[in-house]
Amino acid sequence: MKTYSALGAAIALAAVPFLVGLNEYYLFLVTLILLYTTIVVAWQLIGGYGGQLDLGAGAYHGLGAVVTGFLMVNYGVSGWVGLLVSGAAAAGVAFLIGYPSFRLGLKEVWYALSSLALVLILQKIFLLWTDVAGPLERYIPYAEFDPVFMRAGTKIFYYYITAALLASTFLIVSRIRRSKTGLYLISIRENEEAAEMLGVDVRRYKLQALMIYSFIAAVTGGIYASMVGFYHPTLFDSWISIQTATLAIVGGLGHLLGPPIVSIILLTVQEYLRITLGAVIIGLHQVIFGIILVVIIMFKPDGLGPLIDSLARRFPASVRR
Amino acid sequence: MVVAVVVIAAVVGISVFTRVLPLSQPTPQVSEIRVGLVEPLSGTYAVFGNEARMAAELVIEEINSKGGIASLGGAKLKLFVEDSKSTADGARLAAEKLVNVDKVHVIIGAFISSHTLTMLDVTEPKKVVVMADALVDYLTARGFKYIVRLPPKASVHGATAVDFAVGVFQQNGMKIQRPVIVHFDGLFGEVTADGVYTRLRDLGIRPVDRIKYPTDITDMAPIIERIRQANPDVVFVVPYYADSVLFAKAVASLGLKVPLIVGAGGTGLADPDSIKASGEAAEYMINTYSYDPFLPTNYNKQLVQAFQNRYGKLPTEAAGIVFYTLWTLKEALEVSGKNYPDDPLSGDNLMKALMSLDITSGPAAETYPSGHIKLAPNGDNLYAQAVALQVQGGKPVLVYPFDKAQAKPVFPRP
Amino acid sequence: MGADFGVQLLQTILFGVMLGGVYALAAMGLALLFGVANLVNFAHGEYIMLAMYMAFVFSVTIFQDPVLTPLFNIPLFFAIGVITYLGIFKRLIKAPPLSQIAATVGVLVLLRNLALAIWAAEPKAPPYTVFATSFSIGPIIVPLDKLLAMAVSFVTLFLLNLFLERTRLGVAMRASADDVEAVSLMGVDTNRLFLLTTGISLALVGLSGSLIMTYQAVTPTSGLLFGLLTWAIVALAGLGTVKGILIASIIFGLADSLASGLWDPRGREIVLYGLFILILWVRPKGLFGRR
Amino acid sequence: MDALVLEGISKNFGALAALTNVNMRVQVGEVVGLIGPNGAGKTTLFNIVTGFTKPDRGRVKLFGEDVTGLQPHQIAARGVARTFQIVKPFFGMTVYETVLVGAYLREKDEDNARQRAEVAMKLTGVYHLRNRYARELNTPQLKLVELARSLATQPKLLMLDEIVAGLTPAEVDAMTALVKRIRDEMGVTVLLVEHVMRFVMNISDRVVVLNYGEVIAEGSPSEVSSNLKVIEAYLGGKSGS
Repeated sequence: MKTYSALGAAIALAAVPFLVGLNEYYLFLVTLILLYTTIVVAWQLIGGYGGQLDLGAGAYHGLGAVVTGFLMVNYGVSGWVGLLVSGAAAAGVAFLIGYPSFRLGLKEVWYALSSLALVLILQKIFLLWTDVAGPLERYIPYAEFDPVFMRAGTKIFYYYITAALLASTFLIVSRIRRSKTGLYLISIRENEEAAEMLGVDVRRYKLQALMIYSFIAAVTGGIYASMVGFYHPTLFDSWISIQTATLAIVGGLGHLLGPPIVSIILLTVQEYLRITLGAVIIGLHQVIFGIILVVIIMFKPDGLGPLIDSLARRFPASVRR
Repeated sequence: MVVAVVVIAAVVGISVFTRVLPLSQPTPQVSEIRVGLVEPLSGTYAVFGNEARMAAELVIEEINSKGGIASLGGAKLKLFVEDSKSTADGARLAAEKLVNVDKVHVIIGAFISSHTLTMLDVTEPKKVVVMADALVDYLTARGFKYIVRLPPKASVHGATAVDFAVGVFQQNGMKIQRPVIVHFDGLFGEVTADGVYTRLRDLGIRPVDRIKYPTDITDMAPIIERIRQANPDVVFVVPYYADSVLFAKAVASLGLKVPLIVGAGGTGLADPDSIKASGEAAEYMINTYSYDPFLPTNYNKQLVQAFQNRYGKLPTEAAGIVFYTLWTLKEALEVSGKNYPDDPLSGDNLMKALMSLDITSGPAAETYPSGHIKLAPNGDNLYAQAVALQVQGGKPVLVYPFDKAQAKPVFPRP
Repeated sequence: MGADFGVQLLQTILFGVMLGGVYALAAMGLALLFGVANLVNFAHGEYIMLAMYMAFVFSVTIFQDPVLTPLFNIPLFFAIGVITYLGIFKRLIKAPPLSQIAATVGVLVLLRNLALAIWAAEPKAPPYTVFATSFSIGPIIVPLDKLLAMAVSFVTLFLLNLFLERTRLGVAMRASADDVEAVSLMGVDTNRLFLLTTGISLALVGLSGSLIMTYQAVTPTSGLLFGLLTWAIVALAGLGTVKGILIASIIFGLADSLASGLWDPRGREIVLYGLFILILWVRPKGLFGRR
Repeated sequence: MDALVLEGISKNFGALAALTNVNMRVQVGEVVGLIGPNGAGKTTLFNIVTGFTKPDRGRVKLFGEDVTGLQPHQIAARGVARTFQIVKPFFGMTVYETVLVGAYLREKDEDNARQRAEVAMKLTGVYHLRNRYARELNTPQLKLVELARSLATQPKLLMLDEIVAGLTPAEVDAMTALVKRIRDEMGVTVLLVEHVMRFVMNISDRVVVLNYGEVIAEGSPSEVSSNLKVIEAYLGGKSGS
């Protein structure tokens, strides 16, 4: 059963480019949607399971873009290497900020705020650090199709990289969810003191979750930089932080299927609204998007995860009958 | 595991598929020319983008109402506007849409130089001609094939600001001793300020300070304080819009006394929007522009009048560039229709047509400061010229070039 | 050179104190809501941004001067506070912190996008006015608009302090900050108390928005920046007293001004938010009491 | 051998002295009851032993090892498990998952951990609830689940903080039997804080009385209940509240 739904999801992912007629623009949009969805799925580790409302996604995403871009531009290093290096760099930053935070028991709103502050601090650091980034956009050399360097003129290249990243992120997260680590993280979310009394090293597991998530967020940033062909400190974008957290919450904290499904649907709706309404009244699509979010959060505080889970459970059953 | 296999299979399959299939496009029957316009309609630079959009709509209406492109059987121009959201990736996304969905033949944009560069990544491979309304020098110096730029480039603006200041000082029997350069830290700010610096250096003058500030600055007081510490006799400033308003207001409210303040780059200080937003603080502010709304030609007077009637404001930088860019496009289309009737709208033919132009009369020439448009091989206008406007009595007036000036510049600032 | 630097330093310190004076008002609104109703309003900065935009709107349509906009902004934002409380906050009061953050992040998204739709993300600043002038004391320049803003802020905080210490309602508010249950046992209608607290909190925001606009421009991202800044001040001050908020605000105002003036205007966020994170690490309870 | 030794423990909260120079010993295999009026410092003492609170002065020794200042999970790793006065359930987890968290402390392998969890659930009688979410359970059930997850960690010292508060007399009797089984069959040392005298006196080998942060009496249940000071403290505590 499970194999079939995985196969179905894989075929659907593989088929999308043909559904949009291989149109570069639509491919660009769906790639973006999958890229942001990947961050949402990874965020589950720290937010959904670990219960830390992290708003640092923009920092790690930006770090991925800047480090990968820097290596590609300045040293001609392949983007693939760049993704790994930037992921490691992001995990390192996550450690530096997470270790003292968790050790000193930063929680709830204070943790959320400190992670958001990280986005802005890093943005300004790289704005001042002109050897690496600075205020001027840096352009990654153009290549018609260079898979080794990880740069291509066609978006389909980036689409499949992103789809593979999303699929593997989903698998990693679902595997962690079923493992001891996942169980420990959820127990931390549910009650930190009780978890600790059962021998759960709360700091260590929070830190692990944060580092894995930041690694993946950085990879999305690296792919993004290569796809748009430049990097700049504005890619440390606090909006990505907020978008990630809201989509994950609306999708249902700690639910496996809810967040990616909700994220894909809502981001698609947002892009659709942007294309159709964006030119009529600028920004209207974002208001509608905002209203959708608030309404869901107000009336379904647990998000749509439970709903989606029960649908997912019902669906195969009805087929069997 | 399964997912990975399928995805990898798909990657291989599709990359082969796209490689093998020739993406042939049938030659279109020319009934319309699709013109894309990428501008910052929202966000930090929205003031410019919206002015450019107004100008584009006005001029395209006029071209169409006068019979469209004669050599293409009266084909009409159709405008496709996209918002860059004032970000580099937004401009890129906009270009993707125009090129891949709307299939435009030419793009005008993206006002902000760095945004224009990200657009070229999309347009160059698809051979879509970009007519840039962005000023940074190296847009046309990086070997891109399908770009032209009519307005004077950033370094020309910088040099013009210096020439003007030197002239004003000379008229009053003085010499510049202690100039200060102030600019935002983006691409355009850097390059324009470099233009100022280079021209000053050529004249043997050393600036006493060069102050950078972030594009999203919200409080100018610290900058003004640093200027005051430098005790300058002239301040060269390169702002965009919002920061120019903050700058003007901070100069007034903190009582900064400098004999001359000259903006370079036409994106603030002395245009109608800045004047409206800064109020009295805008008085005596000077800036260089790529367009002279007071150019005393018949067509220009008529166009400025039409613009003012419809939108209630004077067209300056953003609108002016679009004026002559669109009229130049029209001339090029006429040539292309005549010379390459088989495929008049292909990027290559359109570029050839643009390169063959030498315009000294007609609407394009009548709206261009020097009255002369002829492109160099890199796509820049050989006869590029910038002008300077000063706010006097709440209205911009032309003060440079001195021979065409409507009024003498007010100097020193009271 | 030394004398010049001395002047510059004095000038920068003066700017910093003035900034801090204005920040205090914005932070007080947050501290009040967080302290009394124990409500985490993650969208606090977005309300400040909205207040700044409204101050802009009022100053270009009705008044010519942002200095007069509090006349409209204070009642308007009190009303917005009441509406927000009844519509959203009321059901959040007893919710766990994570739900409060989630819901108010939703509000943040909505308000920010609303501002985007209405003002197209353009930076807006009110016109230059009579108050935007300055006088000098020796080599030091004193900007009148900022001085006025600081004075209004101080007077307001003084009155608020009186209200909290001398009136029955104010005492109930302070008591609620310590122990909600005790207050409801005292026979105070906590629902009404929280409604009023939200109203006052946002009225303070309305006023602070007007004052900030006397010297600043507003963009939709201003919300985020002021949001973090006010939270940082509350983190430093703890939820103790009006005095604590005032001192913490001035410390942040000084940090802001010194960073921009003596280092690099682009570095101010690094200093401010770096300081914030350090405070969270080093002083988890704030300088002046509990958090 | 001593399971737990407290040497001169003191803890102040601001001006309030929660514990003053507390000395105490729990021998392996003992059941020790800790009693005293509200505010006597019993829960603070528990928090100090389990590492949630750092003492101002004094040492905590577990099975001969000085563990003062260690973190709770390190204390847990050294064989201490604890239930809480106000239950701290994992609302979003099933009973099975909850107990499994505890089991993972000593069983790295998933299958072994599952077995261990099932044993703990069967012993405490919550096995039939294993697929229910904690938020669906009532307080007595939650207390049993808390006990189950503690036992799943295979503790050497079990600390129970008012485990029978709010239970019916029948449930108290059942709990008494359960704790005795835990001690006898699993050889677990038990330290419990309790107000329900019937429970304490029935089950404890030894009773320690705390009042205002000081140990005021110590001895067998019968010795202590006849000790006048205890009665005073209780009477004083009761009339005061």
